Amino acid sequence: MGPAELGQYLASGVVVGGIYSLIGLGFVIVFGVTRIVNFAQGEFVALGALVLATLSARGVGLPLAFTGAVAAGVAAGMLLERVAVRPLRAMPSLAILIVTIGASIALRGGALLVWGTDPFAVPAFWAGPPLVLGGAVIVRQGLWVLGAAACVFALLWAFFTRTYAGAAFRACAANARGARLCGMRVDRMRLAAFALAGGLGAVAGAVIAPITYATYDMGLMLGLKGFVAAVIGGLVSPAGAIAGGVALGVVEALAAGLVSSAYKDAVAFVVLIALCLAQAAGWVPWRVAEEG
Amino acid sequence: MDAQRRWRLLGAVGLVVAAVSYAVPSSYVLGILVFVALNGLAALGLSLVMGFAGQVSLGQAAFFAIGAYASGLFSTGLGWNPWLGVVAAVAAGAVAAVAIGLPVFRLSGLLLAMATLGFGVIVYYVLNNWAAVTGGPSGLTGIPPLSVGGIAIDTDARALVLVGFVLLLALGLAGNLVDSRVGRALRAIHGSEAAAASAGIDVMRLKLAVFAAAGGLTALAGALYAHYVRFINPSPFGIGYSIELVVMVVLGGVSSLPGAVLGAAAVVLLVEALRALVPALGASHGAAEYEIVLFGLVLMAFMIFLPGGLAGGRRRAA
Amino acid sequence: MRRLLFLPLALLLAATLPAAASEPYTVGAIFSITGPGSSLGIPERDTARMLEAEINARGGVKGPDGRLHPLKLVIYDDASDETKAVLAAKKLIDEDRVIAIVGTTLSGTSLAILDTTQRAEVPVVSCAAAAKIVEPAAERKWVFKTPQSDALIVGVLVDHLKARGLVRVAWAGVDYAFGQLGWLAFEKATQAAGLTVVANEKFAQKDIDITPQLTRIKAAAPQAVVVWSIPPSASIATRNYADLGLKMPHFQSHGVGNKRYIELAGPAANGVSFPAGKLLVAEQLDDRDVQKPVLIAYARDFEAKYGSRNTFGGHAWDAVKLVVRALETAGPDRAGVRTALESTKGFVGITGVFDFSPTDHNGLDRRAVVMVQVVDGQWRLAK
Amino acid sequence: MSAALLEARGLGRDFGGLRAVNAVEFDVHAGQIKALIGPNGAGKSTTLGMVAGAIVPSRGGVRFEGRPLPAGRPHAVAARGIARTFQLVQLFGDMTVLETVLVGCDRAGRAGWAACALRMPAMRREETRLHARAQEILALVGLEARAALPAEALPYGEQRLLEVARALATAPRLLLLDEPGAGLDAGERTRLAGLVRTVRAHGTTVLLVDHHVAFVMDLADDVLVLCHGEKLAEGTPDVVRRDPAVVAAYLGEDAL
Repeated sequence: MGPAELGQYLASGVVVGGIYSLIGLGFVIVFGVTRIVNFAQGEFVALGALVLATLSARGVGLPLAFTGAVAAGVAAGMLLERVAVRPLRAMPSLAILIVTIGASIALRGGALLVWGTDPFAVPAFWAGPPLVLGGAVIVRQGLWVLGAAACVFALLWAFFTRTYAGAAFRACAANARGARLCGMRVDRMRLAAFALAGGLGAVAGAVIAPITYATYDMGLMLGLKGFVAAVIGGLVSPAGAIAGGVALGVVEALAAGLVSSAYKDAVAFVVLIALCLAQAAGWVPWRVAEEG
Repeated sequence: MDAQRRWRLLGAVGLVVAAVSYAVPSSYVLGILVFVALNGLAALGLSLVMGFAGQVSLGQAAFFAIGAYASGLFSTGLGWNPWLGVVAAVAAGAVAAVAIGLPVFRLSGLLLAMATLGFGVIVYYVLNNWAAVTGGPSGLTGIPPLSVGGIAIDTDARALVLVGFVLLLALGLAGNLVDSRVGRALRAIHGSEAAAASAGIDVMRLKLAVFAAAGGLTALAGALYAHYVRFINPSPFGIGYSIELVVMVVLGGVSSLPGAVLGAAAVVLLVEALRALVPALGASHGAAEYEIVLFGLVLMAFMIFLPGGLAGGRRRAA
Repeated sequence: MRRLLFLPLALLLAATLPAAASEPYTVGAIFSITGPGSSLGIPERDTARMLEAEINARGGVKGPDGRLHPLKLVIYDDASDETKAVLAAKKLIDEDRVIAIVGTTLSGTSLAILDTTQRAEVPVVSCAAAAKIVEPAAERKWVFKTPQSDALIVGVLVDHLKARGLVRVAWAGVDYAFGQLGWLAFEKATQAAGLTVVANEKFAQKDIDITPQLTRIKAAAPQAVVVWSIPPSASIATRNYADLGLKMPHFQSHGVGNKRYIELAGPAANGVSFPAGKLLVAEQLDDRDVQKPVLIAYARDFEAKYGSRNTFGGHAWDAVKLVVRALETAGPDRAGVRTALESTKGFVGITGVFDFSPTDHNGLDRRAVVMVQVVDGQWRLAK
Repeated sequence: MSAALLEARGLGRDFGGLRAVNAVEFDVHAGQIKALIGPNGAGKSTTLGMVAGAIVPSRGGVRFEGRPLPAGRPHAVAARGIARTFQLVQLFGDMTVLETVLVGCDRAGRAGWAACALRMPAMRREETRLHARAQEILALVGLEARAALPAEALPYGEQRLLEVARALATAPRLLLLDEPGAGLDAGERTRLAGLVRTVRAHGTTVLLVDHHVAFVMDLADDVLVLCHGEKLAEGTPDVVRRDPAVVAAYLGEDAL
């Protein structure tokens, strides 16, 4: 195997990893603030992609279609928090996990009724032949994915570390009861976290749609991969999710390229179980956050 | 309910099942009941995990698949007596459960749920890709039917009698267990692990044992499925089925053993009712589309409004 | 209101037709209208419904009693799920009392209902491809199928490769039954033809990037690449192929025989060739081809109602027509229909010309397959 | 004096950078009622947790009847004959009072999974025996009339007694009580003290943690005072009460 192939595996892995990172960030926001694993995160991704596909097929301009997709994601996130998560906030996190599983099935079914089973093509944001970087080919939309991941990360970082509201978010994550005692509106913050996660999922869906197409059932597998990315990064750290996503994408591409493509999709789950085991044995230098 | 009353009730249900299998000529109705019983058996296993070990397994379908493939492979590839295959299937399910449970039971509930989900996906990939052994995605044909005393269980009526008997026996034994010292210890763990441990109960070991029993039960259901349908392929045993099993258990009330069977019945009947109803309503969509939405909403609604499930238990999930 | 208007009209029609009062012939169908197989199942259902309406518009099926019987098609969705398919089959057999069953869509569901239908002795005409469904025919007495077997399709492809001197070939297949069975046939056919397979890669239907697999293939330096899948993964592979700048000839399977593939892959699809039934290029066929008028008529009717043609609908067309033909000779008798099906000779269908026999329940030969190339986003018959 | 029943040596536990307990050493002799006292955050409950096996010590260890106790394995500690109650009452969901005590009897049972599932005669005889035993223990703590009630329906004071009953059901040689008097009124506390003395009279040694100093001084034979995770003083209540360091630590607390 020559360096050209290795370069290509890395390039492909980084782009796919960028997709996982973006989705992983949504898990991190919700888990960070509420200690809930939101199984429906992947459905926000599908929603964003499908709304963008529909709007652009109707001739709506990209900026407006993108905004529409994100708005749909935000609305879905808020709806989920209001309808399903808030009534159960005093319940164990496993019960809420099951509710979000229910929500993900319902959302997927709703998307199926609206959009049907056919995949939709979405034109690339930036048309043209792929870029060649030291022998490795990167599609232009891949740069959008990476750019979106970087922007979202930068905005999150600025928000959490540079604003009062961000500090309040972090306080809420660390100790919801304490934050409430200090007069913070914890309920409102949980709602905001779900809204943010919904919007983030939709951003992810919108930027990846030209690469992956938009289908009603794209969310499940992408959501799981994004979750693994977030777990690799410790489940509460945006930077961790970014690194975790890229690492997962690269490992998958290398596994497919160097070992065998038959088990490529299993890699993420082997990594997930390995991480869980390593943590149980106390071998990991960083911890996956436990429920609060 | 005391043990005698329970067995009398199960016996009565058994007589009804036998009568139904004798009197009902429609293989469709009998087939539905067989699938209710098979799903009930699998859900019974999961309900032990959710209701008594206080954990959620999102990969329970993997044990169903392990049971189906173990029995299917032993009885076709190695030519074993199908019953030996069934025994091997139960053992394989239990061993797999211990193998995955031993390391992951030290995790918190959420990570454990996700780890079992990962396990389910991996088992699916192995069945799908290890074509030399499992037949790969196109599956395994020619699985022989079971036979009892020289009578092949190759009709729906006979299958119903056999699977119904196994299910009722499992319900009875599991009910006995829950009412005994072992069951008390399980309920204690569910209530407070720290207090249970302080009374000398080895929490980890007991949880593992429950997980193993659940794996064995679900694998048993898988093995019976394989000898009933006589063809297996990986596609029915994916994440979707794992989640369907969770739906059944939640519907029935997590800590209720008969509830798991009730939940299985509700899910199977709902699917069939939708199939009859949706075309009648003149909808252009397939029934399965409404079924998916309904499943999701029902799962949410039960968790939020009716955590005791159809059986109306007081305990809440997990 | 409308019903009131129709009633006298219908009565009038009934009086004029010779056999209006005769009992309907009930035929069942199981298609994957939802789930992973829905892109096949939906055109199958549409075609079956279209045929039902067409036949009944002519008064129905003319049975051996010389009377016209309305055709009643009971269609169930199996959601691409084996368990649901089994229950649907039982329901058709015991509740709806159908004379024969058309379907299922996928190989897995067809194999799953095998035990039920064989034991109930109900003739089945499957729309799924796997050869296992009908082989050995002596054991699979009651089952027939309309799609070409993989060996047939792959055989045409391999001959095409060999004729062009493309002897070093690479393979990438989707990781479910379609890809697996395709690979098994391809492995056998290439060995027989003396071609060398330099790479064998797998990918998942849900994969979002198949670049690593294609990079591996690129490194193996084949003279041609065969990708065996259906959209969307087939389209993603096609786009990745173009993006990587691979120049060797690119072949796909009959799984891309619908317009959606070209829509999704865009200009990257140009130049891709694949073996398929003749439907896609019906208009370009030689006028001497017996199938040509049948194909054009079906394509015209289907496209008028449901949009772009595809070979999957054709499988259902053949299956329903075959059953109807058998009903014409045997009437509402399951065993009779089976015998009639088995003795079908020279039936000109969409997929090919069918010649069933006690040892062959697929009944097609190589004439049923042509090589198609995508040129400027359109199908062209390859020479 | 004979060798101590329980010996804690060099016991320490850190939480992150915080030394919650450091170099604590003490003995508990058979037949004693020994108390651990100290202000909030002194490390009393952590120390008790380490003895009970619920908390793994960062340093040092505990020996019981001459052999080291397994660290971090509470059920194994229980199997050695050490039972405990909890600072915050820990009951089992929807169990009845009797069932709660029967859980304590678990170790006295021998029937395995198969015997239980099949309801073997030996298992049924054993159940009868365990029920009788649980009733006896309920009588000892004065809850026999409550046997059939859901445990969570009991008033708080009786829930504490029920925890003691569950612990006694394991037939311990050493009973650990974590803040047994917390949240009890004076009458209930007296009833509890009486129960502790009865338990001792039945031959069970008691190690208790409390911060209600008067209650402890009245009940205990021997007192260990912890402050900021370290041993401040140890001795009979009279000795401890006069210890200047203890007085200083408790400065402003009128109880002494």
